[in-house]
Amino acid sequence: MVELTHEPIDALRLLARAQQPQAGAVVLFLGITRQFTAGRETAELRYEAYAEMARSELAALEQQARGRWPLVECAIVHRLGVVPLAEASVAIAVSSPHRAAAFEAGQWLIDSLKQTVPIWKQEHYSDGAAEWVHPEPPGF
Amino acid sequence: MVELTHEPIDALRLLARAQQPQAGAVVLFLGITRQFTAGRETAELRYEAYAEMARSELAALEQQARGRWPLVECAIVHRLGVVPLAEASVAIAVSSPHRAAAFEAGQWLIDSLKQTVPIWKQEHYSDGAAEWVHPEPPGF
Amino acid sequence: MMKIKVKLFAAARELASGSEVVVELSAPATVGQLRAALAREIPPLAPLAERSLAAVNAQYADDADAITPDDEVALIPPVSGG
Amino acid sequence: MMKIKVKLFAAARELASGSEVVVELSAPATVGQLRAALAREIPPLAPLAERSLAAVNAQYADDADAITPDDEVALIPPVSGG
Repeated sequence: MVELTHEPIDALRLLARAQQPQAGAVVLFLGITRQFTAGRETAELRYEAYAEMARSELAALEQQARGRWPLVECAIVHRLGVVPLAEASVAIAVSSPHRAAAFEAGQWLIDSLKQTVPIWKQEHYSDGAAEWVHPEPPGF
Repeated sequence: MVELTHEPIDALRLLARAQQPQAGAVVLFLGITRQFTAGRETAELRYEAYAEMARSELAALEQQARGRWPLVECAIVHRLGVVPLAEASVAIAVSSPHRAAAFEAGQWLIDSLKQTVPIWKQEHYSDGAAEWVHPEPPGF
Repeated sequence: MMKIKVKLFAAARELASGSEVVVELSAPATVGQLRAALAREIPPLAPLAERSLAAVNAQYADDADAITPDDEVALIPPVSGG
Repeated sequence: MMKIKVKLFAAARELASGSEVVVELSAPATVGQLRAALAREIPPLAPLAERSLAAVNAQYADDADAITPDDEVALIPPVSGG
Protein backbone atom coordinates (compact mmCIF):
# COMPACT_ATOMS: atom_id res chain seq x y z
CA MET A 1 0.00 0.00 0.00
CA VAL A 2 1.33 3.43 -0.91
CA GLU A 3 -0.26 6.78 -0.17
CA LEU A 4 0.32 10.53 -0.31
CA THR A 5 -1.60 12.59 2.20
CA HIS A 6 -1.91 16.17 3.41
CA GLU A 7 -3.04 14.99 6.85
CA PRO A 8 -0.96 13.83 9.82
CA ILE A 9 0.11 10.22 9.29
CA ASP A 10 -1.86 7.68 11.32
CA ALA A 11 0.93 5.34 12.48
CA LEU A 12 -1.47 3.14 14.43
CA ARG A 13 -3.42 2.33 11.28
CA LEU A 14 -0.18 1.27 9.57
CA LEU A 15 0.79 -0.92 12.53
CA ALA A 16 -2.65 -2.55 12.47
CA ARG A 17 -2.17 -3.35 8.77
CA ALA A 18 1.29 -4.81 9.43
CA GLN A 19 0.33 -6.93 12.47
CA GLN A 20 -0.88 -9.99 10.59
CA PRO A 21 -0.64 -13.51 12.09
CA GLN A 22 1.66 -14.67 9.25
CA ALA A 23 4.22 -12.13 10.50
CA GLY A 24 6.58 -12.41 13.46
CA ALA A 25 8.20 -8.99 13.13
CA VAL A 26 7.04 -5.47 12.35
CA VAL A 27 9.36 -2.55 11.64
CA LEU A 28 7.91 0.95 11.48
CA PHE A 29 10.14 3.78 10.33
CA LEU A 30 9.12 7.42 10.77
CA GLY A 31 11.04 10.31 9.27
CA ILE A 32 10.22 13.28 11.48
CA THR A 33 10.92 17.02 11.32
CA ARG A 34 14.13 17.69 13.27
CA GLN A 35 14.57 21.05 14.97
CA PHE A 36 18.31 21.56 14.45
CA THR A 37 20.49 20.76 11.43
CA ALA A 38 24.15 21.80 11.57
CA GLY A 39 23.27 24.27 14.33
CA ARG A 40 20.53 25.98 12.32
CA GLU A 41 16.99 25.92 13.69
CA THR A 42 14.15 24.63 11.56
CA ALA A 43 10.65 25.96 12.22
CA GLU A 44 8.84 23.54 9.90
CA LEU A 45 9.25 21.60 6.68
CA ARG A 46 7.03 21.79 3.62
CA TYR A 47 6.85 18.97 1.12
CA GLU A 48 5.77 19.10 -2.52
CA ALA A 49 5.37 16.14 -4.90
CA TYR A 50 4.86 15.33 -8.53
CA ALA A 51 1.99 13.34 -7.12
CA GLU A 52 1.10 11.06 -10.01
CA MET A 53 4.71 10.02 -10.54
CA ALA A 54 5.50 9.83 -6.82
CA ARG A 55 2.65 7.35 -6.37
CA SER A 56 3.91 5.17 -9.20
CA GLU A 57 7.52 5.31 -7.97
CA LEU A 58 6.36 4.38 -4.45
CA ALA A 59 4.33 1.49 -5.86
CA ALA A 60 7.43 0.35 -7.78
CA LEU A 61 9.45 0.39 -4.54
CA GLU A 62 6.78 -1.70 -2.82
CA GLN A 63 6.88 -4.24 -5.65
CA GLN A 64 10.68 -4.41 -5.63
CA ALA A 65 10.76 -4.85 -1.85
CA ARG A 66 8.16 -7.63 -2.05
CA GLY A 67 10.32 -9.31 -4.69
CA ARG A 68 13.43 -9.17 -2.51
CA TRP A 69 11.99 -10.04 0.90
CA PRO A 70 9.05 -12.20 2.05
CA LEU A 71 6.94 -9.31 3.29
CA VAL A 72 3.48 -9.74 4.76
CA GLU A 73 2.69 -6.00 4.65
CA CYS A 74 4.58 -3.17 3.03
CA ALA A 75 2.99 0.25 3.53
CA ILE A 76 4.57 3.58 2.59
CA VAL A 77 2.87 6.88 3.36
CA HIS A 78 4.36 10.30 2.59
CA ARG A 79 2.84 13.49 3.93
CA LEU A 80 2.78 16.67 1.80
CA GLY A 81 2.43 20.32 2.78
CA VAL A 82 3.53 21.62 6.17
CA VAL A 83 5.05 19.07 8.57
CA PRO A 84 5.59 20.62 12.02
CA LEU A 85 8.49 19.74 14.33
CA ALA A 86 8.54 16.12 15.57
CA GLU A 87 5.71 15.09 13.23
CA ALA A 88 6.24 12.42 10.57
CA SER A 89 6.78 13.32 6.93
CA VAL A 90 7.11 9.68 5.95
CA ALA A 91 6.09 6.37 7.49
CA ILE A 92 7.13 2.92 6.30
CA ALA A 93 5.61 -0.15 7.94
CA VAL A 94 6.81 -3.59 6.93
CA SER A 95 6.15 -7.00 8.44
CA SER A 96 7.70 -10.38 7.72
CA PRO A 97 7.87 -13.84 9.29
CA HIS A 98 11.37 -13.13 10.70
CA ARG A 99 12.92 -9.87 11.82
CA ALA A 100 15.99 -9.61 9.58
CA ALA A 101 13.84 -9.14 6.47
CA ALA A 102 11.70 -6.47 8.12
CA PHE A 103 14.73 -4.43 9.17
CA GLU A 104 16.46 -4.81 5.80
CA ALA A 105 13.36 -3.99 3.78
CA GLY A 106 12.51 -0.97 5.95
CA GLN A 107 15.97 0.49 5.59
CA TRP A 108 16.15 -0.25 1.86
CA LEU A 109 12.74 1.37 1.30
CA ILE A 110 13.61 4.65 3.01
CA ASP A 111 17.05 4.78 1.37
CA SER A 112 15.50 4.18 -2.06
CA LEU A 113 12.61 6.57 -1.50
CA LYS A 114 15.07 9.35 -0.78
CA GLN A 115 16.87 8.67 -4.05
CA THR A 116 14.08 8.16 -6.56
CA VAL A 117 10.66 9.41 -5.49
CA PRO A 118 9.80 12.89 -6.87
CA ILE A 119 9.08 14.62 -3.58
CA TRP A 120 10.86 17.76 -2.43
CA LYS A 121 11.41 19.32 0.97
CA GLN A 122 11.55 23.03 1.70
CA GLU A 123 13.28 23.98 4.94
CA HIS A 124 11.61 26.86 6.77
CA TYR A 125 14.12 28.18 9.28
CA SER A 126 13.19 29.90 12.49
CA ASP A 127 14.93 33.07 11.22
CA GLY A 128 12.30 33.29 8.45
CA ALA A 129 14.45 32.01 5.58
CA ALA A 130 13.17 29.23 3.33
CA GLU A 131 15.18 26.94 1.10
CA TRP A 132 14.36 24.04 -1.22
CA VAL A 133 16.60 21.04 -0.67
CA HIS A 134 18.11 19.64 -3.88
CA PRO A 135 21.02 17.44 -2.88
CA GLU A 136 23.88 16.77 -5.27
CA PRO A 137 23.12 13.40 -6.83
CA PRO A 138 25.67 10.63 -6.09
CA GLY A 139 28.65 10.91 -8.42
CA PHE A 140 27.76 14.39 -9.63
CA MET B 1 12.92 3.52 29.53
CA VAL B 2 12.42 -0.20 30.11
CA GLU B 3 9.28 -1.93 31.25
CA LEU B 4 7.69 -5.32 31.80
CA THR B 5 3.92 -5.47 31.55
CA HIS B 6 1.10 -7.99 31.60
CA GLU B 7 -1.08 -5.69 29.46
CA PRO B 8 -1.11 -5.23 25.68
CA ILE B 9 1.75 -2.96 24.64
CA ASP B 10 0.70 0.60 23.78
CA ALA B 11 2.82 1.28 20.67
CA LEU B 12 1.40 4.76 20.24
CA ARG B 13 2.68 5.80 23.65
CA LEU B 14 6.16 4.57 22.70
CA LEU B 15 6.05 6.48 19.41
CA ALA B 16 4.98 9.64 21.24
CA ARG B 17 8.00 9.28 23.57
CA ALA B 18 10.34 8.76 20.60
CA GLN B 19 9.02 11.64 18.48
CA GLN B 20 11.13 14.41 19.99
CA PRO B 21 12.21 17.47 17.99
CA GLN B 22 15.92 16.59 18.44
CA ALA B 23 15.26 13.41 16.43
CA GLY B 24 14.90 13.00 12.68
CA ALA B 25 14.22 9.27 12.63
CA VAL B 26 12.16 6.85 14.68
CA VAL B 27 12.37 3.07 14.39
CA LEU B 28 9.77 0.95 16.16
CA PHE B 29 10.26 -2.81 16.23
CA LEU B 30 7.46 -5.15 17.31
CA GLY B 31 7.95 -8.86 17.83
CA ILE B 32 4.52 -10.39 17.33
CA THR B 33 3.04 -13.85 17.80
CA ARG B 34 3.29 -15.70 14.49
CA GLN B 35 0.70 -18.33 13.64
CA PHE B 36 2.87 -20.87 11.80
CA THR B 37 6.42 -22.02 12.56
CA ALA B 38 7.87 -24.79 10.38
CA GLY B 39 4.33 -25.79 9.40
CA ARG B 40 3.10 -26.13 12.99
CA GLU B 41 0.26 -23.90 14.15
CA THR B 42 0.66 -21.76 17.26
CA ALA B 43 -2.45 -20.84 19.22
CA GLU B 44 -0.75 -18.38 21.57
CA LEU B 45 2.52 -17.71 23.34
CA ARG B 46 3.06 -17.31 27.06
CA TYR B 47 6.02 -15.44 28.46
CA GLU B 48 7.61 -15.73 31.90
CA ALA B 49 10.45 -13.60 33.30
CA TYR B 50 12.86 -13.42 36.18
CA ALA B 51 11.39 -9.96 36.48
CA GLU B 52 13.91 -8.22 38.73
CA MET B 53 16.86 -9.42 36.65
CA ALA B 54 15.08 -8.89 33.32
CA ARG B 55 14.50 -5.25 34.23
CA SER B 56 18.15 -4.73 35.13
CA GLU B 57 19.37 -6.52 31.97
CA LEU B 58 17.01 -4.40 29.84
CA ALA B 59 18.27 -1.27 31.56
CA ALA B 60 21.84 -2.38 30.82
CA LEU B 61 20.95 -2.82 27.13
CA GLU B 62 19.45 0.68 27.05
CA GLN B 63 22.64 2.11 28.58
CA GLN B 64 24.89 0.22 26.17
CA ALA B 65 22.82 1.35 23.17
CA ARG B 66 22.93 4.96 24.36
CA GLY B 67 26.71 4.63 24.64
CA ARG B 68 27.06 3.31 21.09
CA TRP B 69 24.58 5.52 19.24
CA PRO B 70 23.32 9.10 19.76
CA LEU B 71 19.80 8.12 20.76
CA VAL B 72 17.15 10.63 21.73
CA GLU B 73 14.79 7.97 23.09
CA CYS B 74 15.35 4.29 23.72
CA ALA B 75 12.30 2.46 25.05
CA ILE B 76 12.02 -1.31 25.48
CA VAL B 77 8.80 -2.94 26.67
CA HIS B 78 8.31 -6.70 27.05
CA ARG B 79 4.91 -8.22 27.67
CA LEU B 80 4.51 -11.23 29.98
CA GLY B 81 1.74 -13.81 30.25
CA VAL B 82 -0.42 -14.76 27.28
CA VAL B 83 0.31 -12.98 23.98
CA PRO B 84 -2.36 -13.82 21.37
CA LEU B 85 -1.68 -14.16 17.64
CA ALA B 86 -0.49 -10.95 15.91
CA GLU B 87 -0.10 -9.09 19.21
CA ALA B 88 3.27 -7.76 20.31
CA SER B 89 5.37 -9.56 22.92
CA VAL B 90 8.11 -6.95 22.66
CA ALA B 91 8.33 -3.36 21.43
CA ILE B 92 11.51 -1.36 20.96
CA ALA B 93 11.26 2.32 20.01
CA VAL B 94 14.42 4.29 19.30
CA SER B 95 14.90 7.74 17.86
CA SER B 96 18.04 9.54 16.73
CA PRO B 97 19.01 12.62 14.70
CA HIS B 98 19.73 10.46 11.61
CA ARG B 99 18.19 7.20 10.49
CA ALA B 100 21.20 4.87 10.31
CA ALA B 101 21.67 4.98 14.09
CA ALA B 102 17.99 4.29 14.75
CA PHE B 103 17.97 1.21 12.50
CA GLU B 104 21.27 -0.12 13.88
CA ALA B 105 20.31 0.43 17.51
CA GLY B 106 16.87 -1.10 17.04
CA GLN B 107 18.29 -4.23 15.46
CA TRP B 108 21.12 -4.51 18.00
CA LEU B 109 18.66 -4.15 20.89
CA ILE B 110 16.33 -6.92 19.77
CA ASP B 111 19.26 -9.22 18.87
CA SER B 112 20.83 -8.62 22.30
CA LEU B 113 17.55 -8.91 24.20
CA LYS B 114 17.02 -12.36 22.70
CA GLN B 115 20.46 -13.46 23.91
CA THR B 116 20.70 -12.08 27.42
CA VAL B 117 17.42 -11.04 29.02
CA PRO B 118 15.94 -13.72 31.33
CA ILE B 119 12.55 -14.05 29.68
CA TRP B 120 11.17 -17.34 28.36
CA LYS B 121 8.53 -18.19 25.81
CA GLN B 122 6.18 -21.14 25.95
CA GLU B 123 4.65 -22.16 22.63
CA HIS B 124 1.03 -23.24 22.92
CA TYR B 125 0.18 -25.14 19.76
CA SER B 126 -3.28 -25.37 18.27
CA ASP B 127 -3.18 -29.17 18.82
CA GLY B 128 -3.08 -28.53 22.58
CA ALA B 129 0.63 -29.24 23.14
CA ALA B 130 2.77 -26.74 25.04
CA GLU B 131 6.54 -26.41 24.98
CA TRP B 132 9.06 -24.11 26.63
CA VAL B 133 11.60 -22.72 24.18
CA HIS B 134 15.21 -23.07 25.37
CA PRO B 135 17.42 -22.60 22.32
CA GLU B 136 20.89 -24.12 22.20
CA PRO B 137 23.24 -21.31 23.14
CA PRO B 138 25.69 -20.25 20.38
CA GLY B 139 28.69 -22.59 20.30
CA PHE B 140 27.08 -25.23 22.52
CA MET C 1 8.17 23.35 -34.50
CA MET C 2 6.18 21.88 -31.68
CA LYS C 3 5.19 23.15 -28.26
CA ILE C 4 6.07 21.02 -25.24
CA LYS C 5 4.52 21.78 -21.85
CA VAL C 6 6.93 21.05 -19.00
CA LYS C 7 5.90 20.62 -15.37
CA LEU C 8 8.22 22.26 -12.85
CA PHE C 9 8.58 21.59 -9.13
CA ALA C 10 10.24 22.95 -6.00
CA ALA C 11 13.16 25.34 -6.70
CA ALA C 12 12.72 24.84 -10.46
CA ARG C 13 9.14 26.07 -10.20
CA GLU C 14 10.25 29.13 -8.26
CA LEU C 15 13.22 29.91 -10.52
CA ALA C 16 10.92 29.78 -13.54
CA SER C 17 8.12 31.63 -11.72
CA GLY C 18 5.55 29.02 -12.67
CA SER C 19 4.58 25.38 -12.29
CA GLU C 20 4.45 24.85 -16.04
CA VAL C 21 6.38 26.36 -18.94
CA VAL C 22 5.99 25.88 -22.68
CA VAL C 23 9.12 25.26 -24.75
CA GLU C 24 9.26 25.29 -28.56
CA LEU C 25 11.36 22.58 -30.19
CA SER C 26 11.74 21.39 -33.77
CA ALA C 27 10.33 17.91 -34.30
CA PRO C 28 11.54 15.26 -33.72
CA ALA C 29 12.88 16.24 -30.31
CA THR C 30 14.60 14.48 -27.44
CA VAL C 31 14.66 14.95 -23.70
CA GLY C 32 18.23 16.27 -23.99
CA GLN C 33 17.14 18.98 -26.44
CA LEU C 34 14.33 19.96 -24.11
CA ARG C 35 16.66 20.36 -21.15
CA ALA C 36 19.04 22.48 -23.23
CA ALA C 37 16.15 24.66 -24.40
CA LEU C 38 14.88 25.11 -20.82
CA ALA C 39 18.33 26.23 -19.67
CA ARG C 40 18.66 28.61 -22.64
CA GLU C 41 15.24 30.20 -22.39
CA ILE C 42 15.05 30.49 -18.60
CA PRO C 43 18.61 31.42 -17.56
CA PRO C 44 17.95 31.36 -13.77
CA LEU C 45 16.92 27.74 -14.20
CA ALA C 46 20.09 26.70 -16.08
CA PRO C 47 22.27 25.48 -13.16
CA LEU C 48 19.46 23.45 -11.58
CA ALA C 49 18.25 22.08 -14.94
CA GLU C 50 21.78 20.81 -15.53
CA ARG C 51 21.63 18.56 -12.51
CA SER C 52 17.96 17.58 -12.86
CA LEU C 53 16.43 14.50 -14.42
CA ALA C 54 13.42 14.51 -16.72
CA ALA C 55 10.26 12.42 -16.69
CA VAL C 56 8.08 11.56 -19.68
CA ASN C 57 4.60 10.33 -18.85
CA ALA C 58 5.53 10.09 -15.16
CA GLN C 59 8.56 7.86 -15.77
CA TYR C 60 12.22 8.82 -15.60
CA ALA C 61 13.56 9.41 -19.11
CA ASP C 62 17.04 9.50 -20.67
CA ASP C 63 18.35 12.43 -22.68
CA ALA C 64 18.07 10.29 -25.85
CA ASP C 65 14.35 9.55 -25.38
CA ALA C 66 11.96 11.13 -27.87
CA ILE C 67 9.17 13.50 -26.79
CA THR C 68 6.02 14.60 -28.58
CA PRO C 69 3.44 17.28 -27.71
CA ASP C 70 1.15 14.52 -26.40
CA ASP C 71 3.61 13.47 -23.71
CA GLU C 72 3.42 14.67 -20.13
CA VAL C 73 6.90 16.06 -19.55
CA ALA C 74 8.39 17.14 -16.23
CA LEU C 75 11.73 18.41 -14.96
CA ILE C 76 12.76 16.48 -11.84
CA PRO C 77 15.30 18.39 -9.73
CA PRO C 78 17.26 16.28 -7.23
CA VAL C 79 14.65 14.83 -4.88
CA SER C 80 14.57 15.33 -1.11
CA GLY C 81 11.55 13.45 0.20
CA GLY C 82 11.61 11.25 3.27
CA MET D 1 26.65 -27.24 55.40
CA MET D 2 24.54 -24.36 54.21
CA LYS D 3 21.16 -24.16 52.52
CA ILE D 4 20.92 -22.23 49.22
CA LYS D 5 17.52 -21.31 47.80
CA VAL D 6 17.51 -21.42 44.00
CA LYS D 7 14.88 -19.76 41.83
CA LEU D 8 13.76 -21.81 38.84
CA PHE D 9 12.01 -20.66 35.68
CA ALA D 10 10.27 -22.00 32.57
CA ALA D 11 11.09 -25.67 31.79
CA ALA D 12 13.45 -25.82 34.80
CA ARG D 13 10.58 -24.85 37.08
CA GLU D 14 8.38 -27.55 35.58
CA LEU D 15 11.08 -30.26 35.61
CA ALA D 16 11.72 -29.54 39.30
CA SER D 17 8.00 -29.17 40.06
CA GLY D 18 8.53 -25.86 41.82
CA SER D 19 9.68 -22.29 41.34
CA GLU D 20 12.21 -22.58 44.14
CA VAL D 21 14.33 -25.45 45.46
CA VAL D 22 16.69 -25.64 48.40
CA VAL D 23 20.08 -27.26 47.90
CA GLU D 24 22.53 -28.16 50.67
CA LEU D 25 26.17 -27.38 50.02
CA SER D 26 29.26 -27.39 52.20
CA ALA D 27 30.64 -23.90 52.73
CA PRO D 28 32.38 -22.24 50.98
CA ALA D 29 30.50 -23.04 47.77
CA THR D 30 30.65 -21.92 44.17
CA VAL D 31 28.08 -21.56 41.41
CA GLY D 32 29.59 -24.60 39.71
CA GLN D 33 29.08 -26.75 42.81
CA LEU D 34 25.49 -25.56 43.02
CA ARG D 35 24.77 -26.52 39.41
CA ALA D 36 26.27 -29.95 39.97
CA ALA D 37 24.20 -30.42 43.13
CA LEU D 38 21.01 -29.37 41.32
CA ALA D 39 21.65 -31.90 38.54
CA ARG D 40 22.42 -34.65 41.09
CA GLU D 41 19.46 -34.05 43.38
CA ILE D 42 16.84 -33.39 40.68
CA PRO D 43 17.72 -35.85 37.90
CA PRO D 44 15.02 -34.64 35.44
CA LEU D 45 16.65 -31.23 35.63
CA ALA D 46 20.15 -32.47 34.83
CA PRO D 47 20.24 -32.03 31.03
CA LEU D 48 18.75 -28.53 31.14
CA ALA D 49 20.88 -27.46 34.14
CA GLU D 50 23.93 -28.47 32.10
CA ARG D 51 23.17 -25.89 29.44
CA SER D 52 21.82 -23.19 31.78
CA LEU D 53 23.57 -20.17 33.24
CA ALA D 54 23.29 -19.04 36.83
CA ALA D 55 22.58 -15.64 38.35
CA VAL D 56 23.66 -14.40 41.75
CA ASN D 57 21.81 -11.36 43.04
CA ALA D 58 20.17 -10.87 39.63
CA GLN D 59 23.47 -10.81 37.72
CA TYR D 60 24.94 -13.53 35.51
CA ALA D 61 27.58 -15.46 37.45
CA ASP D 62 30.47 -17.73 36.48
CA ASP D 63 30.90 -21.26 37.82
CA ALA D 64 33.86 -20.02 39.89
CA ASP D 65 31.85 -17.33 41.69
CA ALA D 66 31.19 -17.86 45.39
CA ILE D 67 27.67 -18.07 46.85
CA THR D 68 26.41 -17.67 50.37
CA PRO D 69 22.97 -18.29 51.91
CA ASP D 70 22.33 -14.54 51.77
CA ASP D 71 22.60 -14.42 48.00
CA GLU D 72 19.61 -14.56 45.69
CA VAL D 73 20.50 -17.42 43.37
CA ALA D 74 18.70 -18.40 40.16
CA LEU D 75 19.14 -20.96 37.42
CA ILE D 76 18.80 -19.28 34.01
CA PRO D 77 17.92 -21.76 31.25
CA PRO D 78 18.61 -20.56 27.68
CA VAL D 79 16.43 -17.48 27.23
CA SER D 80 13.77 -17.06 24.54
CA GLY D 81 12.23 -13.65 25.03
CA GLY D 82 11.50 -11.23 22.21
